[in-house]
This record gives sequence, structure tokens and C-alpha cells, in this order.
Amino acid sequence: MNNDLNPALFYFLAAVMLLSALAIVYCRNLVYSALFMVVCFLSIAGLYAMISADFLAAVQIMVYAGTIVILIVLCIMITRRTTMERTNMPEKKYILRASVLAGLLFFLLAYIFVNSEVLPTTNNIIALSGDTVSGLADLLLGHYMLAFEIAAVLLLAAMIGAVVLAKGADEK
Amino acid sequence: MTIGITHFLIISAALFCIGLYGILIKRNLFSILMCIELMLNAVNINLVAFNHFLPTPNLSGQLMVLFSITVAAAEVAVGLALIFRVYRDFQTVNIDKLNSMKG
Amino acid sequence: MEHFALTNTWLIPLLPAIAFVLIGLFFKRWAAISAFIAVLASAVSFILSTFAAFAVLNSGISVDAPFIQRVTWAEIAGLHFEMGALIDPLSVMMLFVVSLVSLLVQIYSIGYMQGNKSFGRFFAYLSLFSASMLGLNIAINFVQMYIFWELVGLCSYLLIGFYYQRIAAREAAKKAFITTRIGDFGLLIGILLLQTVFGTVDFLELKQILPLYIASYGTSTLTVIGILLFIGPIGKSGQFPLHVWLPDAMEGPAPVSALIHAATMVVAGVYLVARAYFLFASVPALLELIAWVGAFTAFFGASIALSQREIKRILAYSTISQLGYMMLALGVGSLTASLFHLFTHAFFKSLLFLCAGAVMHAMSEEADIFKMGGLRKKIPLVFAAMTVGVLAISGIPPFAGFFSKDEILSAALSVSTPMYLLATLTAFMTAFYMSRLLFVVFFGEETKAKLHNISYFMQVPLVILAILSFGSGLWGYICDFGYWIRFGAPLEEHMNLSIAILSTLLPLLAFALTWNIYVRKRWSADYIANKLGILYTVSFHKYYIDEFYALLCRIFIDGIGKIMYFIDIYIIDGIVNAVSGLVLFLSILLGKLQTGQTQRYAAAFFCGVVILLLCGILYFNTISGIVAGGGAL
Amino acid sequence: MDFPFISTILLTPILAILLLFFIPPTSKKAIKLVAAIAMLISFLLTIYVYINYDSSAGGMQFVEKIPWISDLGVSYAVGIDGISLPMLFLTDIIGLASVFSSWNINKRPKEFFILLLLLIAGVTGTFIALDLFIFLLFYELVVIPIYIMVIVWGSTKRVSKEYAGMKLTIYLLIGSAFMLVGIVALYLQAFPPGMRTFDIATLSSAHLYGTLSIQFQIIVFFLMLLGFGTLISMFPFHTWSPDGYAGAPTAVSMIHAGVLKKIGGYGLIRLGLLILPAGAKFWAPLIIILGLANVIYAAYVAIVQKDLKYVVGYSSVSHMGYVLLGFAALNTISLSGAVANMVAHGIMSALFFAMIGYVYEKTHMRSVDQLHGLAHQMPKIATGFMLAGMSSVGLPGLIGFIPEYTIFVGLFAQYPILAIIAVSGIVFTAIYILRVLQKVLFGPRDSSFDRYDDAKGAELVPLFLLGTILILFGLFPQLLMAPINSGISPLGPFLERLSAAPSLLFTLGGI
Repeated sequence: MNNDLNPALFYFLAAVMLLSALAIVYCRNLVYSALFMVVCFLSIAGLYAMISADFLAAVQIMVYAGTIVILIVLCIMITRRTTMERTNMPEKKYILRASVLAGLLFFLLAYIFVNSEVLPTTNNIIALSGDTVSGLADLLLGHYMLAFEIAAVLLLAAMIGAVVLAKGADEK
Repeated sequence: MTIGITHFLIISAALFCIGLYGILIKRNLFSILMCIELMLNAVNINLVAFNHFLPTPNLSGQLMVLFSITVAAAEVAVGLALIFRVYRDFQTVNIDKLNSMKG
Repeated sequence: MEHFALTNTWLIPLLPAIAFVLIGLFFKRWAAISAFIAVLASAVSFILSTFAAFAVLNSGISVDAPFIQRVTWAEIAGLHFEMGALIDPLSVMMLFVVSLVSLLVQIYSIGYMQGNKSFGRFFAYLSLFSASMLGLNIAINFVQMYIFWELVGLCSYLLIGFYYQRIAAREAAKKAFITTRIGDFGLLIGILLLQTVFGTVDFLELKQILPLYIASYGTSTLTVIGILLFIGPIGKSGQFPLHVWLPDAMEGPAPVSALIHAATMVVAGVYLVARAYFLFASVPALLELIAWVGAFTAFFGASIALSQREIKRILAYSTISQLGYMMLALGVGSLTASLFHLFTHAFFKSLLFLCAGAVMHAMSEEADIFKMGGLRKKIPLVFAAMTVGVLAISGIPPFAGFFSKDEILSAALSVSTPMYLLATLTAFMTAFYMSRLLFVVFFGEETKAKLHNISYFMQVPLVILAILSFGSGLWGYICDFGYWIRFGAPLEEHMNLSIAILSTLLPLLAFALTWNIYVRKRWSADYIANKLGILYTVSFHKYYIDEFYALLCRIFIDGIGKIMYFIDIYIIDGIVNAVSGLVLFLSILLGKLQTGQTQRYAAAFFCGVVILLLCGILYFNTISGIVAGGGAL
Repeated sequence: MDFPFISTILLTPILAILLLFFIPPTSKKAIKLVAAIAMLISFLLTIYVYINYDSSAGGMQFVEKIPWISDLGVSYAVGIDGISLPMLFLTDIIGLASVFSSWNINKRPKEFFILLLLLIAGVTGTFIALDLFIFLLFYELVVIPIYIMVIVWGSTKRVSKEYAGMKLTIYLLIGSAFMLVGIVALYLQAFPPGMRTFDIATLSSAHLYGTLSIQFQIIVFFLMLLGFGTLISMFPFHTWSPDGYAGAPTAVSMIHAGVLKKIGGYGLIRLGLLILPAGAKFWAPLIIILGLANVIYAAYVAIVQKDLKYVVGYSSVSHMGYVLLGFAALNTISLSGAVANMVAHGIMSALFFAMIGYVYEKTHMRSVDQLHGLAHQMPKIATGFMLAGMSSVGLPGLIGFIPEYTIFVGLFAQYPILAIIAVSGIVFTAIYILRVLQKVLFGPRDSSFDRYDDAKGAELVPLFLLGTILILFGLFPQLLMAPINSGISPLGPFLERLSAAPSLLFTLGGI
């Protein structure tokens, strides 16, 4: 496995991801935002694939780009108004403050990351043996068995909770 | 310059801040939920990147992402149900109008 | 039998106590059974007491060498509570008097309380009283005495307030309890001091320790203890200034007045002083105090009795006065005279009260003597009994009072002439008010009221008590009461003739006066009252002491209480509420931050993150410090 | 190991709570029965333990110990000695009585009895705990149910029930916060790391090793005094008590005045005196002064009260003054008296509150101005009132006398003048008790009260239970004093050393 990543591919995916993220924020139509989310998640999946997380890339596409976005779109449709125009308007009075805050946070984080001396370099990457699916499966059904079971219960609870909430428990 | 962990960290930070920015300026519950998903994904990228770039012998980082996605899925399901419920009770998904908890 | 009675004296108080429990728990509703149980218990107690008395007489038990049984009641490290029976001539005499009078009063009550719906309750209380009083009599130490002392106080409270639907009765009961409680406060402190100073409250042990103690430490502490202890008898025996409860206590039924507030409970104070006489006698100043309190109370009570109108109140003030006599006798050092008077007084005063009860019963609970009149023909038996009682209390020979009063007078004379004069004057007043009572009620214009029947249950005790009132003094004198009770030789072997004659003539003079005023109407009573002016008013209003106490109470109890309460809710709680108000104010200020908008919270949260990061960067100056934890893997 | 009696006593109410969760709220009878049976079992076991406690041997008996958090030195350790046994008995008898006195609760009975049982279990736990951690755990457990019960089932008179509940809770929590600080400091200071323990007996020996300096003891005892003093309603931290009782439902008033308050006195002895003797010695004069203030001041305030619950509330403040005096005189006699007085006051105040509860439940009146002549309609309740009132007055033959007398004897040895002032409290007590009782119970019959019944059926249980104990312990005080003596008398040499030690900083000069 080649330790060097393809910079062109990386920058392309990163650009698509960030631009589509911005588009999510700036689209005036909520449905468009949701669709841009698919693009964003797909590019994230691409990034995963670049750094030896092929299985996660697949999961990302299935769960996020597929299921979650569809869910969101569905819900948007159910609660829709007469027109979807201007459903995703930003609150003007907060824009300045929010952008200053977000920008400041970004620059601070970036400053730390760029100047950090303890971050690992690309030189000491240990190539993983075998494919990630079986590796993940070993962990999931071995060391993280209990967490796995709990996650399953969580999903069940979430499902029941969602059903009860959406249906309304007190309605005859 | 080769693509290292710093690059991944910076784009994830950017994604995170976009999500944060979105949360702060939006008033529609759906957009807020979507922005939260963006932030979650930013975190996931970090995990996967560290798993790749750190000299670790196993896939724990990726596994954490798997769990994170699971939890995110659950969260989205419940969150959407909540929004749906709120919409039915208050006939709005605008968060400014849902302020009965105001102190 | 005598031996059994002597060794089982604890049965004497226990039997009425059992009667109390039985009646109180099970038989309250059945009048006949209640009365039967109570009377039976009292009768057995009386028989046992009598046998115990014989046993004491025959076995050479004396005050200095009593027969004692004791049992540990409670015990902790350093403190020992004992109960027991101390049998000596003194306690046996008391047992005899108390059990006899309570038996007679219970029999009388069967008639008196007939038809009352709380009949059972009455007998339960009476039994409890007998038990407590008998227990008090055999007390072996101060604590046991205090315990029964309080219990008789409780019974007195319950019985004064027996007609609890009457507000006057209820208030009188409260007054009695609280006033005697003030006395008990002194008594309790005295007992506590004894416990602290001597480490024991046992009569016998104290008696042995005391001379040694006085020899090494002097009498100053003892004086304090004695005064404190004496406050108890002041309260219980209605001595000035704590006498105010006793006249009010007449709100109780007449048998109660006879039993508790004439014959038995009120003499508990006298008994206590007699029992602890070794202590009081060791400090002469104490005796003097007791004598003066007694003498003054005797005079004081009699002076109020002169002008009262209610039959039982007159008798109550007379009781106060007579108790003063007993205290006087104790104070002047004649224990024998005091107890002799206690002995005779128990009979004639309960006789008088029972007669008064019979009169009131016949007159449908009328109490004002001036609304009665000419009763001698309608209830001759009561008249006869009452006459015996009046003669006895006035000290006409050969009735009982003459002998005992005479001994007190001669004892007083031997110590102090002013006391003797005061006591003699009191004797004159006693005869005056008693004969006034007798003449107004039984002579003069006949009342129109239809009289109630007086049942045999009431008549029999009257007869017995009348006989005792007539004979007990002579009997005691002939049998040498002083020698019999064995407090050493009696003070006066022979009667002092001049005293005897004077104390016979004075009452006769008083009789003549009252006869002319109230029966012959030669002199108008109103005219005399007007002439006496302020003296009469003061006497009629009982020296305004009640009013004075009420004022004191309003100022020092309610007044201070209100101030304290004000402090409590406005100052202490004010501070508390002010603090909580401050917190509330701050929380409202902070609450404004809670806008309910989640995004604001998120913004605040991330502002915090940014600030922390900035601080971190500026403070550590090197980035490695911050991310070290993450990168060290 | 033998049958775990103590744990069973503790766990029976908790098991009943679990059982209650499965009973539908509508079957009120079943709920009450479960609660009553649970408390009955606890009570019978307590009696068994009481009888089988060997007073002549003394010391800790029926001990159970299971290590729990060994890193912190915490273990689940319970047991009883002569001091905690009467307290345990008190808790269970009042617990049982309070269940029956709540028999007519119809508003959310399920929740009520769950909270009540939780409260009882909490109080039981504090008294039997041999481990400071367990003690704190139960101590904090107690406050919450009380708050909810006052807010939901309370009554509003002079102050609203919300105010009352809040005041009570905040006072106790602030007090316990101070205490917590003290206890943590104690835990850290007493032993070096690795040997640290929450075991009370071990901590009690810490002062012998000299790890607890005198300054340290003084400060920590002061913190405990704030906590326990608030709980025992020491002047000037007493105002929660009348307001709280006035707002609380009957059962809570009973348990609070009857048992919970006693945790303060118990804590002062068990934790304050035994662990921090120098601190206790230092602050004793202050406690004496405050205790006197309690006795006299609260009695005065009680005299002018119109609301029955306020009278009893202030009366309990006054009686707690005696306990404080008994504690602070620091000798075996006075300490025995203090413990006994806690029991005595517990029984009588519980009886008082139960009777007031009945009267209020029937007539919805509590004011002395409105009520009169109740003895005509409610002779049994009147009997209960008289019993409680008379033992409050300290009448011999009832439970109140011997403890009071014992305290006085102990106090006299130390501070004769102050003792006289304290004894004068008996007169004030008589005044306020009799004034109220004669006004409420006696007097002309008022036909407007004719429609109210006397107590009957289950309502009589508290009267019977508490009245019996009142008389039994009054006639046979050794039943009560024997275990207490076995708990206190071993402290004799310890206390003598303490009193022989020079007084610290300020003293009352033996007055």
C-alpha cells in the first residue's frame, strides 16, 4: 500500500465537501440544502476511502447519504408549506456574530494544528494487514462486544422512541 | 508537500466551523439538525484520520466512527420524530417561536 | 396479718392504682362496678394501713429507726433511682388518715355523683389520687416523693377540672397546676441540689450524712437547699404567696374538695417538711422562715374568709389558714403539734366540706350562703354534723380542734410572743367566720327552694367523720399523741391552762358576735362592712392578689412572649428571608440569561471554547502543551 | 453468620417500596396494607433486637459488615449499641404509627406511602450506620422525600406549604453541606493515604494518635455543629422547625419532629464528641448558652402561639434545648439524659402531631381560637393530647420525667446557676401546654363540632402504640435507661479525662 496520498484527489474531495457544506448553509430552499448534503457526505466517503477506511466509506454512503438524508427530505416534505422557497433563511442579525465566532474558532484550531509538534507525521504509518472489514468485525464481536450490544439496544430504543413520539402516545 | 494529518484536521475543523455557523444563524429546526450532522461528520473525519496516521496496530478509531454513525442514526431518528411532534403541536419548526422554557 | 401489712405496704398504694387501671380501661361505663371496685380497693388499703399502724405500734418502729423496703427503679452510671416504702409512725399515721378519708369520701361520692354521666371517670380519678397520695406517704427519698407529689398534682388538676364543660373549672384547674408547678420548680431545684451536693436523695442516708456535713462545711448551702425545698410546700399547701389556686380549686366537686383540697393533698407540703425535718431543723433560720410564713398565712387566710360569700370558698380560705397553723407549728419546732393538727384537721375539714357538699347538693348546687337559710330543720343530720365540724375547727373543748390548736399555741408562745398573738387572733377569726357560715346557712329565714334528698351513702360518712371530729382530739390527747407518734417527748406534758382558757373564750366571744349579727340581727352586717370600709373591701377582694398576678402574668409571660415571637419572625426569620431574597434576586438576574434559545447556549458554549483556546495558547505559549495528551499515544 | 436482623429492619421498607411500584394506584387499601405490614415487620424485628440486646455486655451488637468501596475505605457496616438502639426503636415505632396516622390519605396514596417508607428507611439507615459514608448516604436520602411530601400533601396556614417545604429543605441542605465539608476534612486528615477509612469506630480512635490537632478538631466540630445544630433546631437555626412542621403533612411532622431531629443529637454524640473530643470540649460552653436560649426562648414563643402545630413546633425546639444542654454538660449522666430525652420527646411529639393531624383532618382547624371543648366529641383524641401534653410537662410516670431529671442532675454538677434557669423551663412548659390543651379540649360543648367523629379503627393505632410506650417507659424507666447506660457508661473514663483537661479559650466559669 502506498503511503503517499494523492494530493489532487484530496484537494478535490475537500473542496467539494466544503463547498457543498457551505451550500447547505446558504441555500434558500431547504430541499436543496438536503440534496447538497448528499454531495457533502459522498465526498466525505471519498476521503474515508483515501485513508484506508473503505468499509466506513461504504457505511457513510449507505447510512448518511442514503438513509439519513432521505429521512430528512421526507420529514421536510411532510411539514412543508405552500412553497419551499425561502424556507432556509438565515437570521440576519446573527450572521456577523456567528461568522466571527466560527471564523475565530477555525483559525485558532488551524493555528494549533499547523504549529503542533506532536502530531504524527506520514512517515511512521504502519500498513494495516488484511482488509478492514474483517479487522472491524474482529473488534466488534470481540473486544467491543458489549458496546456493540448496547448500540443495538440503543437503536431499538431510538426506533421505538421515534415511533411513539411521532405517533403520539396519548392519542386514542 | 504530502498530504498529512494536518490537512485532514484542517478540513475537518473547517467543516465543523461551517456546521457551527449554520447552527448559530439558522432558525429552521431541519437546517439545525443538518448542521449538527455536519459537525458530527467533522469529528468522524478526525477519528478516521488519526486511525490512519497514528502508528496504531488496529482499527479502534474506525470502530469508534462506526459507533458514532450508529448513535448519529439514532439521534436523527429521534430528532426528526421530535421535530415532527413539535410541528404538529406548535404548527411551526421555527426555533424562535418555541421558547416556553424562557426563564 | 400485722406482719403481712407491715412487709407489704407497697400494696396500699398499688390497690387503688389497680382500681384506676381497671375502671379507666374497662368499667368506665358501668357506674356500679366502678364504684364497687374503687371502694373495695380503698377499703382493703384502709385495712392494710390500719394493720400496718398496729404493727408499727407493736414492733417498736420509730422515726429514728424506720422500717424500710427499697427496690431499684432505674439505674445509670452515677445516678440511682429507688422506689420503696418507708414505714415509721409518721408515714403510718398519714397512711391511716389518707386511706380512711379517701374511703369515706368515695362512699360519700356514690351518693353525691349519682346520675352523673362521668361517674366512672370520677372514681377512676379518685382511685388514682388515693394511689398517688399513699405512694407519697411511703416515699423513701425525695425523688419518689417528688414523683408522687407531681402525680397528686395531676389528679388535683383532673379533678378540679372534672366538670370540664364549665370554663371556670377549666381555668381553675390550669391555675392550680401552674401555681403548684412554680412551687415544684423550687422543690425540684432543691432536690437536684441535694443530689449534687450529697450524691443521694435518700431520707435515711441524708439524715446520717447531714451532721457530718454541717460540721465540716457549715449551713450556708443547706439554707439555700432548705428554702428551695420549702417553695414546694408553699405551692402545694397553699401558703402565701402561692395560695391563689386553692380557693379557685373549689370548682371541683365537693368530695374532691374534701379529699384533696382539705384533708390530704394540701397537707403533703406539711408532710414533706415533717419528713425532711432533720434538714430544716438543722438550720434555725429556716425554721423561723417557715414559722413566719405559716403564721402570716394563717392570719391572712382567715382575714379573707371573713368576708367571702361562697360556702366552699370560705372553707378553702379556712383551709389555707389551718395549713398556716401547721406550718407555724413546724416552724416553732413542734412537729408533734403540727401533725396532731394535721390529724384532727383532716377529719373536721373533710367533714365540713362534705357537709357543704351535702348542702349544695340539696340546694341544687347553690353556693352563695346568703341565698340559703334555715336549713337546720330540713336537713338536721347535716346541720348536726356541720355543727360538730364548726365547734371542732373553732377549738371548743372537748372537740378535736381544741387539743391540737392548743398545742400549737403553747408551742408558739414558747418561741415568740408575736406569733402567738397572731395565732390567737386567727383563732378568733376562725371561730367568727365558721359560725357566720353555720348561722347564715342553717338559721334565719327559711329558704323556699325545694331540697334534694340526701342519700344514705352521703349520710354515713358524715356521721363517721363527725364522730372522729369530736373524738380524735381527745383520743389523741389521752393517748398522748406525741408519745404515740414518738417524735420524742411531747413538748407540753400538761396543758397550759391560761392558753386553754383564752383559746376557749375567744371563740365563744366570736360565736356571740355572729349570733347577734346574723341570727338576732341586732347589728347589721352591711353597716359593719361599711364601717370597716377599706378593710372589708380589701378582704372581700382577697387583697387583690389575683389581679396582681394576672397583671404580672400579662407582663412577664405574654408580654415577653410576644416580644420574643416578634424577634423570631421579624429578626431571625427576617435575616433568613433577607438572605433567601438576595439569592432570589441574583437568580432572577441570572435567569435572564436563560432565553430559551438553544442557539444562544451553543454560541455561549463555543465562545467559552474559543476563550479557553486563546488562554491556552497565550498561557502555554507552546502548542505542544495543549495537544500533548492526544499526541502522546 | 446469624440472621441479619439489622439489615432486614432496614430493607423491609425498601422491599415494600418495590412492591408498591407494582400495585395499581387505585387499590388504596392494598397500598396502605403493604406499607403497614412492612413497618410492622420492621417494628417487631426491632422489638426482638431491643429485647435481645445485651445491656450488661454493651458495645456494638448485631454487627454486619460487607466491604463496599475498598479504595475509599467504605464498607456497608451496620450495627447497634446502647445509643443507637433506642433511636432505632424510636424510628420504627414512629414509622409504624405514622403509617397508620396517614390511613386517610386519599390524594395519591401510592406516591405518599412510597415516599414515607423511603423516609423511614433513610432515617433507619442513619441510626444503624457504622460507616460515615453510609451515614451520609442515608442522611442525604432523607431530605428529598420530605420536600416532595410537604409540597404535595402539606397544608398552608401562616406560611404557604411551598415556603415551608423550601425553608425546611434549604436549611437542612445548607447545614449538611457544612457538615460534609467537615467530614471530608476529617476523612483526609485522620489517617494517611492508604489507611483512610470511613469506619466510625476507627475514626473515633484517630484523636488518640495525634493526627487531629486541637485547632483542626475545633474547626471541624464547628462545621458539624452547624450541620447537626441546624438539624436539632439549635437557636438561632431553629426557625425552619415550626414553619416546617406547620406546613408538613401529619406523617412527616411525626417523623421529622420525632426522629429526624434526633439525628442531630445523635450525630453530635456519635461523630462530634467521640471523634473530635477537643472540639466538643471547646464549643460546649457555647452549646450550653444556645441550649438555654432554646429552652427559655422557644418556650416563651410557644406561649403566644395560636396554631397547635406551632405550639408543638416551638415546644420541640424547647425540648431540644434540654438535649443540647445534656450533651454539652459532657458527663455520663447528662449524656444518658440527652439520649433518653431524645427518645422521650420523639414519642410525645409524634403523638402530639398525630392527634393534631386527626383534629385538622376532621375539622380543618388548627387554631386555638377556633377549637374548643373537643373532649366532648373526641374523648379518645383528648386522651392522646393529655398524655402527650403531660409527658411534655415532665410528669412522673410518663416518659418525659426521668430523662429531664437526669439531664438536670448532670447539668447541675457542671453549671448550677445555668441549670436553675434550665429547670425554670418546666414552668413555662406547663404554661403553654396547659393553656393550649384546656382551651382546645375543655369548655362548653359546641354543637357545631358534633358532626366530627372521634378517632376510630386504624386511627387509634398511633394513640395506642405511642401511648403505651409513653406509659410503659414512664413506669419502668429501666427499660429505656439500661441500653442507654450500656452505651454511655463506657464513656465515663473518656469523659473524665476530657473534663480534667484544661478548658480551652473560653469557659463559663462553673456557673
